[in-house]
Amino acid sequence: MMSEQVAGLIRDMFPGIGVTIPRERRITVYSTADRLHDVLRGLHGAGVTHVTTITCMDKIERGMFELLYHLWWENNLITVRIEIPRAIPVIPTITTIFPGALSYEREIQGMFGIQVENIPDPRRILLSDEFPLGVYPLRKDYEVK
Amino acid sequence: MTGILEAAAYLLIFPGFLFLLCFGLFCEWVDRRVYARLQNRVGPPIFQPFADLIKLMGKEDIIPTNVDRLLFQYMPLIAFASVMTSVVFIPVWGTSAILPLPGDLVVTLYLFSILPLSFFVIGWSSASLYPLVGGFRAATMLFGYEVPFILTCLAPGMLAGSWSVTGIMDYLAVHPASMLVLLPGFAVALVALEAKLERPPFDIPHAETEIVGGVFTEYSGKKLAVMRMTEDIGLVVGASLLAAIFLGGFVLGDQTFVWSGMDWTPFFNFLLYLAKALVIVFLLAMIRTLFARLRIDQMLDFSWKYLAMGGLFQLFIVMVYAGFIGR
Amino acid sequence: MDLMTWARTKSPWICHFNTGGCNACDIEVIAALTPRFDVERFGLLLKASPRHSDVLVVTGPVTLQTQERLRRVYDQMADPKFVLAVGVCACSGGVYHGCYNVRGGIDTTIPVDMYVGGCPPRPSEIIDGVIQLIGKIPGAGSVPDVTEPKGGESG
Amino acid sequence: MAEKENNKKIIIPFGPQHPAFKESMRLDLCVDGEIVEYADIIVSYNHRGIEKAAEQRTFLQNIYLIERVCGICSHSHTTCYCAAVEEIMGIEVPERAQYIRSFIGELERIQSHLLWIGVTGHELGWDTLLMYSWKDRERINDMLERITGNRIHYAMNTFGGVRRDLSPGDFPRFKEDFDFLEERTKYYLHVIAEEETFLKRTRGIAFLPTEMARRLCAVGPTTRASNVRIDARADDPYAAYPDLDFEVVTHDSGDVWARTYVKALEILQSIRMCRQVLDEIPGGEIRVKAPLKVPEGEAICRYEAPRGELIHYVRSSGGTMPDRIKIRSPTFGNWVVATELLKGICIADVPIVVYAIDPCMSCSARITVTDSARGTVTETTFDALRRRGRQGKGAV
Repeated sequence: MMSEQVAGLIRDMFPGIGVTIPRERRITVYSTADRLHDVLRGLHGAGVTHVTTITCMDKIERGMFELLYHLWWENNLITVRIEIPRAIPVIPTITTIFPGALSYEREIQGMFGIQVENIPDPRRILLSDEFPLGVYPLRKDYEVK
Repeated sequence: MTGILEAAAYLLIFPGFLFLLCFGLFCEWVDRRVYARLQNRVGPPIFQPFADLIKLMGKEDIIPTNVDRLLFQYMPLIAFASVMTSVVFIPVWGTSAILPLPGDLVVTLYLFSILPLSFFVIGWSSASLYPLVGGFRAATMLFGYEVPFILTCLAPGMLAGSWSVTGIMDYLAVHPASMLVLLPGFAVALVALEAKLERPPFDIPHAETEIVGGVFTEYSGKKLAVMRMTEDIGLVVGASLLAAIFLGGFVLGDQTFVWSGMDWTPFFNFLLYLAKALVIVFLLAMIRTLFARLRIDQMLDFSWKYLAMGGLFQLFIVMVYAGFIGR
Repeated sequence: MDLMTWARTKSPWICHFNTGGCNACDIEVIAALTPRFDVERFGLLLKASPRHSDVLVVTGPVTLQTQERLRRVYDQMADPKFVLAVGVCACSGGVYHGCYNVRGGIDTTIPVDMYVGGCPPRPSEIIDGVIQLIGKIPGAGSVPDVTEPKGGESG
Repeated sequence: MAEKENNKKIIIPFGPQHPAFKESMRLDLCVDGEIVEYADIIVSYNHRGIEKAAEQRTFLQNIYLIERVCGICSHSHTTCYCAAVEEIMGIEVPERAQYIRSFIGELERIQSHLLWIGVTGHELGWDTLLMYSWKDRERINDMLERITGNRIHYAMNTFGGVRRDLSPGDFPRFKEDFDFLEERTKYYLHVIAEEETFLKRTRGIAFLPTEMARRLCAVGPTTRASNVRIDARADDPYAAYPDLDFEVVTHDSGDVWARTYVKALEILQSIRMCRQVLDEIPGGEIRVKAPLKVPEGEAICRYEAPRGELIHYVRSSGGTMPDRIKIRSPTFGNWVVATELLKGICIADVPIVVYAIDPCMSCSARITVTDSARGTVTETTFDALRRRGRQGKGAV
């Protein structure tokens, strides 16, 4: 399906949501943290199954974490963008909708210190046991010794 | 006095310790070389097994802490001894062994089955995880190949009407045609021997990719050298046993080669024996190259469905042949 | 050169451990076993357990997590044992030098006998590394002469 | 799932130093007799913190670093990364460079699949297959070495195109190599389909139904073997793939055997594409000048690596150093699938099942996946061994 059709579909699924098409086969959906769950549930209902990954960025100058949920559907890469304040970094888990996203959430939890509510397995992912707890290497304020 | 010296010479030098040691190393080289050549590789030089043995002798001998000390250390020697003694009953030159007893086929089969049991005991006694799993597998595999191996090895005995290897060879020497009757049994015995020596595709207790070192993970130094030696000699003894009872017909009667006053037949019989043993080692190396490793349940399945049936079929043919056509 | 030293130079068994590298060197170590290079000509065997082997071939920089395991694998090996660091990462941390989870080269954890540089080193360079390592065995004297495979580099 | 008494089971650790996995990864299997209850894959041994390191290097230096994320699919990583940065810069890569990128990408896929078929044989205790397929793989290594100068890590890509050109003088020789490889791959297809012991060990093992493959977001040949048609080269074409025609290979039986079969067929497709590149490659120069400073912006690029869908997200804030680089490697997506597949199989099949998704630890280097229905597990291998498993033979 062409990007315009998919964008149109998303617009009428969620009235008043920001949808742009930066390039062919790429769609960006601007949402907020609390609407995230029903946006993803709506998309899941429409047939999206494949979560490609979750990217997280530390916007230290604006004091925000920016999260991008990349989904693949009908030859289009849909990116759902949300921003959460750096002070209270809490997001809902999406493993209830996409079980495959468990590993990405755990990576964010380990790397950025974002608390994912009721994540099935809270263990730290890829940092080794010797790595100090409470230190989040991918944050901008962590400088490598 | 000379009797004792002669017996000592038989036991220690010729068909005994020294000869088996060298022939074992040579067979291991043949096995590894054929395996490599079949894989377009050059393969190891001829002195390789000897170098491996000497190097292992020189390495540090680690005994892990919570190991059953007695069994862990002396089991290799027991296995080594049991495999060595069974050569006494196997004729190496001509049709008579060093110590022909009326029932030495059964004794040889018994002595030869101590080797797989020792794998289990070693795995059990070296109290770490991988050898333990390897030991369980060695034990469960025992039920797979033991029955077919014994069935097919007893068939020549029934045919020849005597339970001694020497007797079987005498009979086969007289009726070489009856070796054709034993062909299916020979094939089944070959596969069962491959399983008994735990070589691929039946090397489940040593499965490198699943349980690291398998039964010998904790071994190093001298114990490992002795176990490798045991496996080599096991290969030699197995091959000579099958050569004796299945291919016994290829042997020259006495006095066929008298040359300048000396009776050369034992020497040529010995060469024939070497040729037969090497053919069997070659066949075992072929089996090793061509098949992937079976899982433990598939192995049991295979051995009961095909090997055991093959053994029974062989016995049936021998009975029919011996009964109707008559000895 | 007495019998024991001769045996040690003729049958160096290797055990491979990747401490976090990019598996290019691991592929070249295994490629050395395959028909074109075939290290079994020199008596090299890839053994599964460190107890059975003499040469520990290590690839990749030492990451935080593997440091302890590397030391444990090294302790399990029976004497006389040698360590061959294959690849720039094993020698000095390579391109990952300075990453927060990388400790550096292998020599930060265990004593190394022979370094093979290259990213990744070709199988023939790894074989040359092992041959040089054999030369370092006490009493081995000069590097054993390795006859060129007949007919040059057969395809 | 009811809380299991840990001491009833043995926990067998595979690795981190284990002959089955060429790379360091630990697999804790909770085993009931010979049957695996659940598996816990710990891959943090391989984590080097590449994303943090990438933020301290300039864009150009990062090409050198990102190529070393993984040895077997190094070209995939650099192509994906360069495509993303070129999209931010808005420069147009010349047609000939696109063709060369696809050509090297397909060569890399062929050598990766041949490597995988060989090591699969090794996992099954059948070293002859390893020796045969790696011997043929040397032909590909020679070809790559002739074009790029190195057997692995080819350093072909840079911003705006490729660094070395294909010389037409070699084309006849390449065609000869491709004919040889096609014939050999057909031989492997025959072996895979006929050899009895191989079939016994791979048929029906670790069956992945289509629905589960979709639900767990599996990628690459693993999911294509379960009839899920996801292939970045077809759905989201990049480099020269819009002009190359090929079919996406899928199979429906979804077991370890099907993954082997799909990979072998994919080699044939890759050979077909390489031949098309050799016939239709346009002339022209191979590189366009690219500015050192990357304008502000972000881009995400999808690439079909040998193991599956590879994602590079690059964000630049207008300097010479990137603001954020996110690498999502194919194996990363398949770990959840591997854990699901490991349940209920016996120990002997564990290496082949884990290896069937063609794990590339250095790529994934990132995740620990565990059975989501279970709480934390403390690794008590030795104590668990004391109170040994079901046979109840008493403590050792």
